[in-house]
Amino acid sequence: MKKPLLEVKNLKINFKTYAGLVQAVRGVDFTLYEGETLAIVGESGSGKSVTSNAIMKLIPEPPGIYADGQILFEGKDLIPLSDKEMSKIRGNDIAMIFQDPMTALNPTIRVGKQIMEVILRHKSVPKHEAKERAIELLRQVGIPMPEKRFNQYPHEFSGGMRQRVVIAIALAADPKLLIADEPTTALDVTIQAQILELLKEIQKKRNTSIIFITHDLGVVANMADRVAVMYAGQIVEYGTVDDIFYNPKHPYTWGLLGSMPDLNNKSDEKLYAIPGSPPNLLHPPKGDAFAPRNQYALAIDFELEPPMFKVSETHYAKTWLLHENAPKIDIPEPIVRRMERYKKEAGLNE
Amino acid sequence: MEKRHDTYGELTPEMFRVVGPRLAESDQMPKKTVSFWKEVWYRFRQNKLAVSGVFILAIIALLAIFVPEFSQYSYRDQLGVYNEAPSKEHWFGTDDLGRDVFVRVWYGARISLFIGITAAIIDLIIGVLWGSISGLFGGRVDDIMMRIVDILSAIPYLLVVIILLVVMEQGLLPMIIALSITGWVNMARIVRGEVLSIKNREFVLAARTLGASNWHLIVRHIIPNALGAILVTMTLTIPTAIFTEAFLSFLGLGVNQPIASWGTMASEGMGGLRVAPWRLFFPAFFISLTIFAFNAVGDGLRDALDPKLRK
Amino acid sequence: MNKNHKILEVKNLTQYFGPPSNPIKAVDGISFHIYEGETLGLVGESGCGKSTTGRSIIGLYNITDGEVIFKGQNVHQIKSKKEKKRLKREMQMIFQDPYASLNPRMTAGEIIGEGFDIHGLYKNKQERQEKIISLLEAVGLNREHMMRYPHEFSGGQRQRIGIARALSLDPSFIIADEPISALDVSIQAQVVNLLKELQEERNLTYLFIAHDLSMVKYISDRIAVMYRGKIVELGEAEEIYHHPIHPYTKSLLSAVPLPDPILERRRKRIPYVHEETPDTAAMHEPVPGHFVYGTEEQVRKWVQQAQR
Amino acid sequence: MKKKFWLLLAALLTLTLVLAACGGGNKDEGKKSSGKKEINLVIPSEPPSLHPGLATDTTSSAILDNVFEGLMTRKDGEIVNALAEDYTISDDQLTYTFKLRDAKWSNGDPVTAHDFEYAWKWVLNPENASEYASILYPIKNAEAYNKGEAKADDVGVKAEDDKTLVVTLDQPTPYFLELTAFKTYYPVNKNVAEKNPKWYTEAGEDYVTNGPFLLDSWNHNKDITLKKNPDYWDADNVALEKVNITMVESEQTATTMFDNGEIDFLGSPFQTVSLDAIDQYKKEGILNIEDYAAIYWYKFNTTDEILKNKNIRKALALAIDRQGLIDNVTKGEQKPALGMVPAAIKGFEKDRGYFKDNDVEEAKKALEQGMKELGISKPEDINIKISFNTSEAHSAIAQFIQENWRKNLGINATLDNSEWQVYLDKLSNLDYQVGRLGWIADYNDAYSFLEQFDSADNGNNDTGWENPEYTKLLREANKQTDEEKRLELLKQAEAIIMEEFPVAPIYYYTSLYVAKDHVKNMKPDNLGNIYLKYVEVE
Amino acid sequence: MLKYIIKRIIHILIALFLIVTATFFLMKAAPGNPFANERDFPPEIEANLNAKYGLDNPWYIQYKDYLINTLKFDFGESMKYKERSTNDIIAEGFPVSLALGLEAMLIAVGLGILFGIIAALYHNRFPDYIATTIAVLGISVPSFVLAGLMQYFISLKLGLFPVAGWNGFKYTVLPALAIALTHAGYIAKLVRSSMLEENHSEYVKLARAKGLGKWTIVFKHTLRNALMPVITYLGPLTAGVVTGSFIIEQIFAIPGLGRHFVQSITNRDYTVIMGTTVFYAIILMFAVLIVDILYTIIDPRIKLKGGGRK
Repeated sequence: MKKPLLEVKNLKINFKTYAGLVQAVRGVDFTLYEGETLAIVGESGSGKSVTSNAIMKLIPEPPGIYADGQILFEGKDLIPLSDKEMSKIRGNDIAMIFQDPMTALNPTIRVGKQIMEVILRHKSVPKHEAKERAIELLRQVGIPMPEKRFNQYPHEFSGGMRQRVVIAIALAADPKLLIADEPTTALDVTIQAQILELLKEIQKKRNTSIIFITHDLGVVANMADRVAVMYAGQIVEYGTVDDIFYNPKHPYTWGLLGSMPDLNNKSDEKLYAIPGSPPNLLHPPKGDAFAPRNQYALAIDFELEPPMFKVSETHYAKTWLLHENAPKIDIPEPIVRRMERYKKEAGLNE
Repeated sequence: MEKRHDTYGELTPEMFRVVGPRLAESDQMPKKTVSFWKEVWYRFRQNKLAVSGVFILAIIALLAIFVPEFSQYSYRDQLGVYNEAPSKEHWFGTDDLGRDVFVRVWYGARISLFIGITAAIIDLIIGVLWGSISGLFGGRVDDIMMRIVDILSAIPYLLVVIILLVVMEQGLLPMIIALSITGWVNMARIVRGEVLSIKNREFVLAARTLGASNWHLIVRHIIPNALGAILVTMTLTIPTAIFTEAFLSFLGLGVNQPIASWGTMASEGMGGLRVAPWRLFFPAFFISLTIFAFNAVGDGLRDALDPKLRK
Repeated sequence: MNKNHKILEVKNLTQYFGPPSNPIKAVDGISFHIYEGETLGLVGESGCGKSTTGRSIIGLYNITDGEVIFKGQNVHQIKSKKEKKRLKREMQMIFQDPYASLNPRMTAGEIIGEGFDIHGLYKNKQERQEKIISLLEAVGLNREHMMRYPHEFSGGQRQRIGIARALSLDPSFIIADEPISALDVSIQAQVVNLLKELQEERNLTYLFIAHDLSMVKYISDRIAVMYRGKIVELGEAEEIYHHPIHPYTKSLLSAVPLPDPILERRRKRIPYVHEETPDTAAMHEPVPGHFVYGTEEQVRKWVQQAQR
Repeated sequence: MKKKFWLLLAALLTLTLVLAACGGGNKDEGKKSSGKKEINLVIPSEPPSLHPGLATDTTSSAILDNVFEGLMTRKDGEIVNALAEDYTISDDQLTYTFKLRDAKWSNGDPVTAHDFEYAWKWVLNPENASEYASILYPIKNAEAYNKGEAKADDVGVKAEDDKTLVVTLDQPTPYFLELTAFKTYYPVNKNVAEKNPKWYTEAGEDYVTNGPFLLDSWNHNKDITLKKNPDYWDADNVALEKVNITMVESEQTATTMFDNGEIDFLGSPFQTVSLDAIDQYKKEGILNIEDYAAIYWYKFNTTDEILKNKNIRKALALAIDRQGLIDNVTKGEQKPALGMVPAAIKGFEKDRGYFKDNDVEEAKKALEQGMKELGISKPEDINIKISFNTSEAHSAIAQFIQENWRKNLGINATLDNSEWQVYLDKLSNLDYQVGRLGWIADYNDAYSFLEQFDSADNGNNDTGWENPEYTKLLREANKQTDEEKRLELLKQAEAIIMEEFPVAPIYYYTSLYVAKDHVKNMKPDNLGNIYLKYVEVE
Repeated sequence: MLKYIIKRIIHILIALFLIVTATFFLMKAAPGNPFANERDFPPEIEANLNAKYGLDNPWYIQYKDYLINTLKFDFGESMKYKERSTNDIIAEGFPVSLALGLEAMLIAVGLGILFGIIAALYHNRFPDYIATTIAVLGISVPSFVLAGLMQYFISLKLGLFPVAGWNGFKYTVLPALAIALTHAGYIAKLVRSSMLEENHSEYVKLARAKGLGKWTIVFKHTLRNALMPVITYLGPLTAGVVTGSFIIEQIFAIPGLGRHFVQSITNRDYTVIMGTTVFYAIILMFAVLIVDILYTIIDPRIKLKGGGRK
């Protein structure tokens, strides 16, 4: 068994707003092991970004409140750390890649300097060496002519190139954990594919652990070792990538899988869509938060919050459907059909 | 990670029947409609400085309305007690002509606030029209209109004002004209900036695709959305006007005596600083207080309106 | 779909921005047509000119060159105000960002009813209200939503309001400019389903602009692939997907991530190296109904590669 | 990184402290001068011109009177010989012959009669457009030359030789000697002025003077320093070594500077004691008050619908509580003006008894009468606009009088405050009803106050009023060589004005000043001039 | 860039032409003339004066002369101050106003930025309230009141600085402060709000994610970007301040240019009005131009194109 690098235990984060307390993260548990990629998927507002920012302690207080839980990084809880102590960990042990490379870089500072900044902050090296390292990093993330690019401003880079710069910044101090918060959402598909390849390559080389936040199941399938599906501030299903894609147990996961057309969907068949809207976390619903949108909602769903049911050693899901008393409900047909089609396609290619 | 079922108490099989989604519940919204302005008001209330600004302004306005009406003296009565210190009889003392400073301060408040508010309203009207037309039409129209604005702001303001006040007979009207003649430029610039950012927002494009006329766009889309910025600018225009009035009074171009404005009172009081400091103190204090209050309110509004600070 | 009746014809549409001496060629002379009742998907990466195409067709920009013929009328040459207004009622648009496309100071009812004010329809209050409610219900909302402000809705609900607004004047042709790209996956499906339903009910024609190839493939009858201001490939959706000819289309298809780990692990991305197309390039039809842009030589080469 | 911030903060703090330290301790720099026969003064503005022939204003005079000297000068208000060692007057009082004493220009040249001739003719030369040329008009053909109707040679001023200057007048002018002490009559060094026509624009080699002081430096808009002129003929009697004059426009600032010891004297022409400072200095017991041959009056526009009526004018003139005004508003122990000529003028020291101050009863009677004549039934129907130029003092006086008229007569008066130039325009175009003006004598003679009303066309009249008898009396007085008779004629003329009230005299000015204890013998004379020649410092 | 500057200069010239025209006619419309005085002088002398200064020409000749003179930057002699050329008056007054103005700007910018940063960093906490209150106080006290109070308390009562005059550094402190405080208040407010805005931007989040400290982020990242609106404010402000503040120069008896703006008007000193107005307009417009150029230095995203600021 690999060593756990990060353990998040019962994390609860609230935001104070004028309308009341928003419970953005409502008790999240997960463990990340060295060298693996954990994907967190969910809709916007499901709490996935808040969770990742919480690990970096980047949530502004106020209005944010760390209401409960622990974030153990190499066994040490990060929550009680002061901003000063935390700043030694940020960028050094844990680094982050942001969603929008267009705004994440300071527009008025040369990219080289923005990379050097991290090296100088966390590694005691002289300036010229930091510069060499920064250029080397630019080369590693696949930026041509890094010496020239070093002295350019962010606006002189294309979106994909900027995201490479952001990745270079994240890698600059050789972090153990990389949090990628929807790093490709703002990019075109072809660029996205390049960035994903780059990240995988880096991980292979450096054995970095990655938390990958996304709402795109296609990206998850590409990147993840394990997957956590979040809904309404909670993890509702958790397992290896094969568990989630080939044996999904939570009706929300079904919905997510089903609502994505693939290139083989016939246009005359309707997509399997999740009806309704996500809940308002100002007043989280009683019981299972997903129940009001769940085609297979049970009576108990509206009364009691389900526990995490264990499906296998690696696979857990938070739905009453896994209770022994629950009726047996199969994975919806369109999803099953597609899984089969994929399997066939994969087999054909073999 | 695995929890024991019995913590949930009795789970009957009945509870495990499929009942299906409750979509109405999922699409349900909070009971009351939250309009934009309600939210703004909420955030505004959080800002103590801004709220106290509102209070101060309200009190000043009330005193300005009522004191001159119900006081036993009028602003012009010369009572024969010259440069008398504040006393029970004369709360703010008397001035060099033996007039009650208390009454004059509140009478002056009327004049100063009137000047400030009127100038601000004129600025508002011209500025909003100019800015929205310039911004919305763009191109050559915008170029010409903005050049005019540039030139207006490059002509020394004082020159225009002095010449205007010199040519016209002194009084409230020329004062207000003098304040508005270049005052609207700022408003026009701000409104134009807002329009430029609003006019390419998708909801304006949507209205265009519905066939909306420019006038419709200005009235229904642009002004309502620029209202925040306009309001903020206005709360800052009023004190600027009051301030400028004081400045012009100092140059001797203020309103006609014996009518009092805070500006004329303060600039006259300057001379009496050593013999009768109350003549300077009270009008100057209320100028400052009012400007302070307007600024606090304006800043409060700005913060309350700022979408970036919203959550 | 009525293959005999072209509802919209675009000929050599050109849209340049910036100074004439050094223009930004957003749309560089494209031609296509849309049949009545069909959905034409327009895909391409950001900045390729697909949104500009949509906005130029509906008349938000004054076009630099070319013709847009809608129901036999040249859109940009209509002078009379009345005709223009009539045209506006026939052609509508759904916008990308459900947050930016609704005026935050207006209620849902006001937003949907705005077209009525502009065109002087439903002067009777009662009638007007009923029409708004029927539109709300058509997009899966209800009468209670009428008095609500945009920020109270979720993203999906907002996009429904945007759709209701587009429907308010009973158009026959709708340009959907990336209507789902700002929405969550589960909501995307809802909206796409809704659009399809509405198309059937009302016999609508769509120009569906998107960068998400899988969704376009799903909703469109035909697909046009845009690249740097030009349409490089155009054909039946299935044809484009299964037998792409232009290397750019191939590259695009290869980059679409699929929700399947096994496939993903095996996926090979085909990089696209930009190839200059000389002035002699034109639309070719190597397979009937399947158009490719390039020189004769290029097209021949690509067809050969595709067949291999 | 925090360090940087604190560094910045510290830097700012130090800056503030350094600033404070620099300022501290040196406060009484001004006082130091007391040991060195030096005096610090302020004037309200840059002198518009330091050419004696071009200067028109008191600020320029304040400098010119101390760096130049004419044929005669003043001491304690009396005319005394200066450059003229001696003079003779012909019996018909038309020819003055001046003998010049040995005196030197500051460049060593002797001061000659030619310099006088040159200077006076320069003033009269129309090309030089001297605004004060008219003060030379008593000289024969001066007016004609100035108006381009005669040649320079025709002008009645001639240097017989280096030491003799003969002046021929048009008509007997009893105050001619007074005039020769006036700045426009000062000599100018002919050689220098002809070589450098712009000699008077800067201090320096070419600014050649003959007075008790030299113009040592002149920083425009900032300050002027005068140094004692060692070559001055009467240098032995000049006590001051150096005079520092700063230009300070604000009265309040000047007051504060005086209080702070930065200046040694405050009072016209070296800035004025502001209205509000009067109380303070009175309290401190250091305020000095001197007579001043100047008057503050309200002019009536006699072409106006209402004010054409002399009874109304009379009512208005009588219904002013002058003493109350002086006690409460102007506060400078001015004297209520009950005539046209200030008491500081020779022969007019006593009240001529034309009317009583604040005579409400008479005023009411006159009003009654006037209203009848005009067909007005109620005093409230009379609306009168008091015009004045922007100034706190004028405004306060106007407001006081406005109240007087309202209370005493029931007349509504409104105030019309205009900018100075606009105001002058209104006055000369008779576009006003009641307007304030002050009149300061250039020379100590009643004629200076009475002359302007000799005809409605006189540029200084501004009232539209004229009276043939008045004009005749003035003409006669001018021809009269007997001093007593002449005064009698002038008083008769004054009586006519005080019958018809084209003006309402308000008060005779006083000169107010404060001086530091170590400054002796510094006070304005009855024309408001201060000759630093006589000032001593202990 | 060069093309852009040329284009802007052409704009400035057009604006100058319009300003000269407007000023000329406004000036002529005002009643009074430079020679009017309490004491009237004979019409012949006035005619001589008018002839001497060319005021006897018809208005279009005068207008033409002014235009030509403006082109030659020769505004002629003052009509009030004999034989003093307008150029001399400007040349003597401007350095004084400039020195005072720069000192004031230094104080204003220093204090303003300091208070702005404090307020933004402690947003909605005690230091923010204090800093904001001080800033608004600075804005809300009229400068003539402030100047008078400073003279009274600091100079007279405490004896720290001289009351008025212009004879070295210590004379500059009070007037510079009197000018600076208002602007410091405005700058503090501007810095505060733009800092707050920048603090919400993604790049600040990234900077924090890099592990940079609070103050490093302020000095290396946000401040620089937050200063953009300050620079916009500073452009016209600098023009206004370095050309002198009438009130401050009058109260502190400073031989600067500021008084001439007002005095020349009250004196109807036509040549000086024209000279100072043109001078002011040029300084102002070039200040704005310089601000626009400065932008490109601070913010590399902005490229100057021929179109002017949008």
